[in-house]
Amino acid sequence: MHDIPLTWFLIFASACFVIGLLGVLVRRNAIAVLMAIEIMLNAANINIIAFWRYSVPGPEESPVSGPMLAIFVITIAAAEVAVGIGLILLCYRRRASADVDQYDSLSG
Amino acid sequence: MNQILFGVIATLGVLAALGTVLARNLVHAALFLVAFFFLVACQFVMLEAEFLAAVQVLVYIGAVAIILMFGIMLTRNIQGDDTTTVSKAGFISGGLAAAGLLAVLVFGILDDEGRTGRAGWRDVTTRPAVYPVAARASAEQTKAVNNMGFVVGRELLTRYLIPFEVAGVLLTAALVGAIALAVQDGPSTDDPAERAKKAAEHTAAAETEPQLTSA
Amino acid sequence: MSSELLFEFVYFIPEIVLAFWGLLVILLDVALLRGRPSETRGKILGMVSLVGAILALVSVFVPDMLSFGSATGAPETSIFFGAIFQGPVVERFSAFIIILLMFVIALSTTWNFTEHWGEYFGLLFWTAVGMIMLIAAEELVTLFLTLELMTISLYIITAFEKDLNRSSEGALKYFVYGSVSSALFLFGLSLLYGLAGTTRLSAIGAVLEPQQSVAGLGRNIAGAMSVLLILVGFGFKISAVPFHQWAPDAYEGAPAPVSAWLATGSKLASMIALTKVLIQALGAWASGDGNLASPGWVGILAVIAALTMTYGNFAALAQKNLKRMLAYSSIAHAGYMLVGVMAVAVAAGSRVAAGPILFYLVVYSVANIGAFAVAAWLFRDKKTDEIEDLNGLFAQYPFLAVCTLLLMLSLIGIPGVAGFWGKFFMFSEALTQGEDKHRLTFLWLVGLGLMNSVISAFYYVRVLRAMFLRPSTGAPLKPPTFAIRVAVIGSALVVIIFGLYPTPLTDETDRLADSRIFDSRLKHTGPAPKVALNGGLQPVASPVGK
Amino acid sequence: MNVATDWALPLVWAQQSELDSIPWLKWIIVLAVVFFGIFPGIVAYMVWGERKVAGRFQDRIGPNRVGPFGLLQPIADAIKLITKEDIVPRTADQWVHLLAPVMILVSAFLVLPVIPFGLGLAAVNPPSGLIYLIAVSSISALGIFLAGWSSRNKYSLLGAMRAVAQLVSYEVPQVMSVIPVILWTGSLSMVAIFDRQVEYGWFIFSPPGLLAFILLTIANIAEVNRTPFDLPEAESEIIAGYHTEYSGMRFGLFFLAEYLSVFAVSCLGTAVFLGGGTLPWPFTGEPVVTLGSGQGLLSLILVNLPLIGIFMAKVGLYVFLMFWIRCTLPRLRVDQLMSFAWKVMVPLSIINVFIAALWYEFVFRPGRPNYLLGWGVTAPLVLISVIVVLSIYKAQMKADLAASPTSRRRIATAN
Repeated sequence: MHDIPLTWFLIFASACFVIGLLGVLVRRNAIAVLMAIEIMLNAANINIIAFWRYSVPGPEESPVSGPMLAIFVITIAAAEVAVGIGLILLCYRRRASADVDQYDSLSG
Repeated sequence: MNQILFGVIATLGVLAALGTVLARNLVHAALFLVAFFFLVACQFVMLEAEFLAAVQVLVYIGAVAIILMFGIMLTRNIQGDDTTTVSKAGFISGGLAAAGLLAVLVFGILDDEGRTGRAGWRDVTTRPAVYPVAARASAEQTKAVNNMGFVVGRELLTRYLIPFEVAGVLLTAALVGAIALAVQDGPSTDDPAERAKKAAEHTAAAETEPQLTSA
Repeated sequence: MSSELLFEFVYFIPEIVLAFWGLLVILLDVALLRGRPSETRGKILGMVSLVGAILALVSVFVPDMLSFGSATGAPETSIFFGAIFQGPVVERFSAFIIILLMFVIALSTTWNFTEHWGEYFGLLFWTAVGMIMLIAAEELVTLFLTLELMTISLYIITAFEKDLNRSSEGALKYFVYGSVSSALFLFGLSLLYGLAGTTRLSAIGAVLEPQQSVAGLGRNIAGAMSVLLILVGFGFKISAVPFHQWAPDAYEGAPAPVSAWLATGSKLASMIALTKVLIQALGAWASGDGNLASPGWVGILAVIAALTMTYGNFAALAQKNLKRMLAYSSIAHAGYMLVGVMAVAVAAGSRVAAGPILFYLVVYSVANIGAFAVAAWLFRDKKTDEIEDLNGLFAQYPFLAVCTLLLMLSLIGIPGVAGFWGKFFMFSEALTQGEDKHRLTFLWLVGLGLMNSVISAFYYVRVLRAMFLRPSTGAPLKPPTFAIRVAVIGSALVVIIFGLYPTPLTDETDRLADSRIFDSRLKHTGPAPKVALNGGLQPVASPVGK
Repeated sequence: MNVATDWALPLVWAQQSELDSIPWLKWIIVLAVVFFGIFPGIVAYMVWGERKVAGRFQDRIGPNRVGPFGLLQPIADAIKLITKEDIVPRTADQWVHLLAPVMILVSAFLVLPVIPFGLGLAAVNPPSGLIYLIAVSSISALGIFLAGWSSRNKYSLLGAMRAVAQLVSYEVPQVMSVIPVILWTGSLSMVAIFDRQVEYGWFIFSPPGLLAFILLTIANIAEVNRTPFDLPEAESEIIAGYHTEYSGMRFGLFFLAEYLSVFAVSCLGTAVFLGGGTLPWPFTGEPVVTLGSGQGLLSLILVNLPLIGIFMAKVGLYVFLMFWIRCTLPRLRVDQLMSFAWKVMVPLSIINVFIAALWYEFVFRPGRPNYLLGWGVTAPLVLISVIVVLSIYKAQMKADLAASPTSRRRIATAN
């Protein structure tokens, strides 16, 4: 019975993070970009929880410092999505498009 | 056994993430995203953070995915198809950049050799055991793993009091702001005639708006 | 609850007042003012908000009044289990941010750009909470949350001028870039958490320092990635090149008071947070063996600073829109300030090296508030805010035109106004700090900075030319509101007073900079402080064996 | 309680080093017998029961042709559904169309393992069971949305949008109304909640508990889309909403899922507020504790037989209550539905959390259970808050009705 090495989790998280970044780079639809950002946030959470579980908290540290950070990240992600969808709806109503590329009236 | 399980979950997770990024149909992408969220929750279970897994499912699948679906429905054609295509060149350059970053990250993770007072990441192959197995494990840590919900609740109101309050303000701000943004600015009066007049003004103003752009 | 914790709430009153005043304004809007025309609602709520800001400003000094500390401000402590830092620098900059907030609130009533006044003022208050706590945060969880509180609220209020396409468009760009950068920042933060095993900044500093087998980031790619990603996150917040793309669009799109808030409060808080994180937590990774070209974040920062000031100034040359020009100028100013951050990093043993940055931030914010007040005035009367709309301002309003002249001169850095001293102190700090081998790099950077200041004169002078030399065109400017008058004249006064006699302000900022949040442990002379390892991944004996 | 802890989720065991084959075997038996035999059976006879009850309410007899009292009717229905042709619209998104009912069904099934039907009879007892329960039940909203979207039918989509809006809105009071229970128990574990009620009596026997139970019941009814909250599948408006385009066994899955979730929310209400399988206070405690203290298999069975019986009786009553409401009340309008959730349920459940904290201080605070003071303080508070919230809501509805020109027109045409 072998335990999973820490690096496996880290590499999985890195792979997800990079895929999310790829999504941000190649997708043009604002909602798709939002989804890619969610992937990146989740990757960071996996990292955090892996580090937490594979370490012994120091005497002054909270025993749940990792999960705490992850919970706040989840909170932030939810808030960000709500605001993002609100903004996208607002733009869509004015432009009838949710593609970031279409928003080029401001430039220079 | 759990190494195999990890492998399966990780493979599926990467595939789901790729599906999210590459699927042309936005609803399909969102579905892949849901699968990804679920697999991340499975990873949390593999890391013995069942509470967090439940929170992940509750918030991400139960709320975030739904908001995204609503967003797709309200902004695009009903089919959810992404009509914009990505140029092959953009795809290749994006992919190359991502692959390079991944290579650096993986190299960095595998190369981490540890410093004074800390083992290198590559040398950490087992997680610290908790109470019944390891006498060394502290009671606090054991409780944090075995009953995370309880410990998290306690910490939220002591050590993490300030972040907790800030999170409250943040959620309030997001709620208020998202509603203010998404609501249709209607006329605020209750008289129907006034309402119609105002609505007409509103559209007229929108049509005659000057293009405020610069070179 | 222990009585100690209750005492700690005394330091926290301004934040509480601001947060609850935001709710109060919203409730007032939906309950009592329902059905009134939005113009009156805006005026009434603006007044109410000003009252709240004044209350918060007073409450900043409550700990002093209760004589918690000496006359020079409360002593430096960590409160709320180490989540929040409390000291003179936090106290004075909280007060400064609240003063800026008061100007923003006052400017917001200039014209009726939204129907959601309650929400607008509420969000302004909450951004201010985020900024104050961002300066005070002493721990990564709090830091990330407050950073997000600030930016998420700013995304929203950027889009509040719903009648204009440019507002929502600028906000969408701001949002997309912002959330991508915060995702990158978070990933860097997670790596840092893994490397240090703790989230408290001081503990991170203590953990990283003895870990140095090789100085700086040598042979530490994970650490390098973490620093890079964190720099991306902060670089976005302070709009440093190459993470600046959102700034011109958001500044141009947002209503002028919000642009002012973006350029002053947001940048000020993020800049202090950046300095704090880099110096206090990551000081050990500044540079290897004191050489700037060796692996460490000082080298990266040098490149970013050079790019930022050069690009910002050159791009500003081409602008016709006043707010957009100010956006590029604020990008350039971020570049100058990064040079100051580098100077703090290499400063040996001296803690006051951060003083010039604080001075610069104050002067820069004051000048920008005035400049954006002019933009708000233009947009109220002309519905555009191009530079050419300023034509003939001197003929119509000579006194205000002269005040604007002073603001522009301060942004250029002409001797006699405060902006000059800002640049002078920061660049001389950069040239005097550190060892001899740094001198050359800093000489290059300072030279570049001076050259850039000369370039920047060209576009600021375009504003002056429009005001003083051109005949008036377009719709006439009506007399400005009281708020605009106060903002322009007041900031011009500040700029000229501290331009002629900067000593009080420099003394104050030097005093504030003498804080442990701007103190890198690595730079201590004498024996290294003995620190307990309070975190870190401690090696785990594996029972199964490997 | 050992029985409960080692029947863990497969993922949880997988990493426990003392993994052996026996829990797996147990799990498979549970899965095969309970999850594919007993629960669908319960669902089938719930449908029969509902038809009988509705028949009586409407002065009819109900199903009576197949078998004695129509008892074989559900089996006949099931055979019909299974053998019916499975029609998928040509434009539908094939995979998603199939995935949607499965998702809803899985969500309904996943709720059940954490319910403590008896002593040590919760299939799993995770320390955060209640959060798990809420989390998995929220997946069904996604399934409904996908069903509506993949059908390519505007009625389906309308129904799905309505359903999701409704589910998301009523999830808030549903979660908020169980917070008092978490507060009183100090744990999220369903088994701990059961134990606490064995010790202190049912949670419903307290003013805040009663209010929370009522709120939870209303939210539950909305969560399972039953009358008066059945707008998503309103036959007369949007021809059955999100499952318009489903037929055959796929429709059967929806059907199964719907009644299964009715069963599940009834179990939730029973386990959380009605003391699970115990008799009302002051008859609780003693027999269960004394019998349960024996560790033998026999004592386990002896304890559990009455427990399960009483539990099922309570669930039956709860389900009957839902049928009764269905037969009595008309359907709400969309705006009424949403404003009821946000203007009545949510404020009341938030206020109730504070009242529950008072109750904790008076009764559950270790060392001084003072029921008299508890009732004396919290009962008036509950009453006042209900009256105030409801009267504000009513006044506002009246004002809205008077102000809105559209509703005036609607009333005029109705007259």
